[in-house]
Amino acid sequence: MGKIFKFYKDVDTDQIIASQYLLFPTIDEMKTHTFESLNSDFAKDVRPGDFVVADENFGCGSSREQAPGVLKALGVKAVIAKSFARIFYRNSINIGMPVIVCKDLYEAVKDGDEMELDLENGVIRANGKEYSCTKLPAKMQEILDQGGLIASLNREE
Amino acid sequence: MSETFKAKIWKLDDDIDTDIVLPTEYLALKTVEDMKPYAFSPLRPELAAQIKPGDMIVAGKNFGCGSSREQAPEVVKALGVSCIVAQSFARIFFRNAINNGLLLIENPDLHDAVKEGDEALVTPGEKIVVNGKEFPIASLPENLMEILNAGGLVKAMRKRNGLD
Amino acid sequence: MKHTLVEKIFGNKVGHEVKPGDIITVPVDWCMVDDIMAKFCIGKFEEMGFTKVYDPEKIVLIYDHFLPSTQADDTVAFHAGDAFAEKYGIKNVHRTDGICHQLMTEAGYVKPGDIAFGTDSHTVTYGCVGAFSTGIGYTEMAGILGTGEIWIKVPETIKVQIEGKLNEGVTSKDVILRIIGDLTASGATYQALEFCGSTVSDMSVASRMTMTNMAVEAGAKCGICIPDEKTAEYCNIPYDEKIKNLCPDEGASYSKVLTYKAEDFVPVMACPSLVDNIHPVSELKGTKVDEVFLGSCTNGRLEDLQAAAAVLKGRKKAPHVQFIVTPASRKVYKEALNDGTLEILSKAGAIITTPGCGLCCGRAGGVLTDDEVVVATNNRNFLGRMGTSKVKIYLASPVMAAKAALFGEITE
Amino acid sequence: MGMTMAEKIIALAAGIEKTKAGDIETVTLDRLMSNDGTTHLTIDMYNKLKNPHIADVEKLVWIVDHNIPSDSPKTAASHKKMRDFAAEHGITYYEGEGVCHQIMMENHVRPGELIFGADSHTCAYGALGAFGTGVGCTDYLYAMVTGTSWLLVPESLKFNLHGKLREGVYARDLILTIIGRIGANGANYKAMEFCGEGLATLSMADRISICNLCVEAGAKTALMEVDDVALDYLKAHGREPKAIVKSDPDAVYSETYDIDLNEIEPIVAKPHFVDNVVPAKECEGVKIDEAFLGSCNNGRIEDLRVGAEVIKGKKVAERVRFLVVPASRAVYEQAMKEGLLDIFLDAGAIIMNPNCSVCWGACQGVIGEGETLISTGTRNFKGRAGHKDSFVYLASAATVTASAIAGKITTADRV
Repeated sequence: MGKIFKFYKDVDTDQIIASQYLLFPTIDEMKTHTFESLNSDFAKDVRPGDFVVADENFGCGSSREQAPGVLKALGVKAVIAKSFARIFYRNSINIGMPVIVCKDLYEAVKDGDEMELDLENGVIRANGKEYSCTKLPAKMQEILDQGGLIASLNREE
Repeated sequence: MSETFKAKIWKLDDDIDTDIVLPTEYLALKTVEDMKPYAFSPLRPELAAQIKPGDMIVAGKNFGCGSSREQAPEVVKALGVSCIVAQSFARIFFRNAINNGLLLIENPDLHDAVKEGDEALVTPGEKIVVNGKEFPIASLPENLMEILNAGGLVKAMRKRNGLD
Repeated sequence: MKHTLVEKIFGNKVGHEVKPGDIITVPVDWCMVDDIMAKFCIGKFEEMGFTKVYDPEKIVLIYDHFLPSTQADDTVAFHAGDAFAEKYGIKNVHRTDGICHQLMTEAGYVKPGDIAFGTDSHTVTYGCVGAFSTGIGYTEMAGILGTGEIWIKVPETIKVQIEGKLNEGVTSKDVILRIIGDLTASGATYQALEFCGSTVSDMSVASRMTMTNMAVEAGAKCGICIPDEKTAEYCNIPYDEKIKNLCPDEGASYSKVLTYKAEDFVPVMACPSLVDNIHPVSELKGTKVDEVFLGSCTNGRLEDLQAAAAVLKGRKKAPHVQFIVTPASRKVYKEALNDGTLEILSKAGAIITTPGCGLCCGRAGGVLTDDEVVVATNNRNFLGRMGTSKVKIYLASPVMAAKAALFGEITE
Repeated sequence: MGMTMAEKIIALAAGIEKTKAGDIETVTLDRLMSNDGTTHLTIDMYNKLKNPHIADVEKLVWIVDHNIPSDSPKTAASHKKMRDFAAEHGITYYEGEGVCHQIMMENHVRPGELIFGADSHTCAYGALGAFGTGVGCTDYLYAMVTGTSWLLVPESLKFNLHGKLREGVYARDLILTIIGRIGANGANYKAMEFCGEGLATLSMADRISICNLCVEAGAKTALMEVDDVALDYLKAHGREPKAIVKSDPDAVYSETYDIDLNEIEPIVAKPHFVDNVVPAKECEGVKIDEAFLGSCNNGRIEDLRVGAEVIKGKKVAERVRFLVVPASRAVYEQAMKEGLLDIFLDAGAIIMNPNCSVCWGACQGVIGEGETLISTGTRNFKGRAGHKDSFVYLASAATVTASAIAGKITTADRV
């Protein structure tokens, strides 16, 4: 079980991690500024295994991989949204962080609720109910299964 | 200003410039309290946390050279430093310190005679005693004592404007 | 009694003879407040309980350290300054025109014989037109804004006499660096530096500015040149008896006299991390350089840009060296644009930034990191001034800076 | 069944005859652009690989354009890492020469190429009939090491342009109108293809501006048919096409839009979304603190000419900071030659070195709490230009310049 941090629609990459932190040397130095403009306590409050839940078009905007990067570094287990912007989606899979499309969860939960993710069966359990998720395309599932794109690179060699 | 006080010595060398006392990037921080942790950071990043209220700084010549940033003496005062004894001070720093009520003492010999961590007994306008040795010190010109006694220039001006 | 130039300026203002050591109260002709200190100065002014400024016409607000703004809080200073100007009727506000010390004479404020104070240590620059000027903290500035006066200890004067013609490739920057090296960083503390002799007379006002600007690096209260016809022309005033009288008396007494022959000066640099750590360029050649900075209130004027352009014309900077050019003011930018200097520098690969303090104040304009080496034309090479404390800063003339950009290493 | 431009370029890069939307193809990249926004992280990952190598160093272009000149030691460290790596491996490297996409258009992009850029606005390259798309640094690293990547072949949206933009209306007004119509994720995963006789009336600068902004509708890429205007540009910059591809008459589109250019009017995108567009006149009178003319979207010579024309002989409002930032060194020097910089200087504008500037919200022109910026940049997200409680309006070069003069949002016909 993990806690839900709920955000709205069209959350852009500038809100996830603002420009002024992107050139910091490492993701670990950036992560304390995650969601700074929307919820300045997020980085402090989030625990490994927690979830981010959002409406449509999560991660729109720039190609900054730092956006999924800081979420993963803070231990966010997965982002669940009605839909994702494509670069964010691709970047998340590439670094091995599950991004789950689920049409019904957003309206059914509130900030602070607890949920459980069953990736294998594509099911989310929250507040005593089950919600089914859209399956990942096979290619992406494969990347995720091997722990991200770079892991695959190291194995291939 | 003539009461004797005891102070632990932090020792610095010659030419401690204002970029060392407080680097430019921290000048825009909202309050002097916010700036405190960065005092002396280019030279000794750990020093600001080590200085305790009542401690004193003993330095070589030309302390406070460089820019006119008044945050420099302010941040030293905010750390609780009771006084700075140096072989000489840069002039803008000197004025700024007095204007903020921070006691500065010039003495040519103290720096070479003490080590960091020594304890000193300071009697302003008279002498400093360290390790049983006495170092005479001069008192400040009258107009500066007036400002110091008023508690800094702001208070002196408030008085002039009939506010206090 | 015979007087030095500074003693004369003070004497004229207070209406009686003064001598070194006297503590006098002087009326202030010009107050310069820059953006980085504006907020603090205004706060103190109000805390002091003043309800009006002594003379809005004599106060000049200049935004230069925070331009361009690099952090979200930077523009707070502009709004604080604007509100203050509006409340007290201050019309002289330069929001995007360049570096304060360039503007105070260039825009026609400070004239020969004036007394000026500023909230920045390089306020000493205005001695280039034969004025007394010096830097103070914001609390004292707040006091002046309210009262129009300040107490000052009349300084002793060190006379620096230079005679003859400088060698090709040697500039006033090399001269002042050498003088600071000889005096040391505290050698002129509390004193005035009076620059005179035929070499100084031959210099443009811009070259003199480089010298007076750096007087503070020897600890001086002020640096001053004797105003002449060039000064009058620069200040757009008649060269009359009043100006002619602004010269030291024959037989005035000095705490020290330094005498130089112009031909003895060679290109030098101030090496890390003290302004008085002066070495001839010949000893430093071959030092690899990561960045070159041409600009600042010390050396960001047209003649400085032209000197660099003369070195770089038709050539390209070394690859992987950053060459940053920051003109000192809008006027300088425009002049360099119109006479082709900027084109030469751009074609050589320079990054030409907006006029302002730029890299010299370490908040923008090419800040560096550990183990990087920069050759810079500004006035300070203190530890951490342009980045981390492991950045190595060499201060040099525009000519030497341009050569370093061209070859990627310090070159004679 | 025919193929769209996007499908054809992917097939070409995959070395196959045919492909269709929804297929996943393995492609060989023609070019790989990366800038200082993420390259330091790419290098860190590269150095941790078991067997690090670069498939084809000739294809790599690295550009420092975001925080230049550097504003902090951390930025400088990231730049140094990039500079040293580029020098060591012989990677084509630009530092302080301008915004990456402008540099790519001037020097590298060729019609028919498939290009990955570690920057979302890489879709700009469609103006030259190239498939450019933004990726993160992991994708970039994979492509750098293997020379290949995988791509989901996108569906295409077709935009038929008819007629001609009226005087005082610009390409930027057009693309903002389109984004407003289809929404911020209206083209998510899709390619936006522009064609029709109206396209011929648009200059290269217009076309780059349009393609560049398509990512703000979520698009994977933007594409325009290569015509004489594009070929002339290519020739003037000394390059030949890789391939000129055209969509087949029977290609399949998920949606077709007909756009009458004559009907477009000056547009402003209000805070905090690019699709939050209204006619500029509805924002008339909003007080501004800063105005920005520049970026990969609107920092070309044509845009500076528009701004200069509006401001010639006039002054920037007293308390407004008007930043003019040419998109590249070539643009800067051209503006110098044409006397445009002189006009801006006289008006009181701040001319900056070519770089991303406040469009990217760090390093230069950052705005403070409660401040308002009107910008020709790409985004108006909350906090994009500085403080989280600040406001960004997007508009054309003409509207931005007019607003700088008035000190409040207004259009060029009113100053």
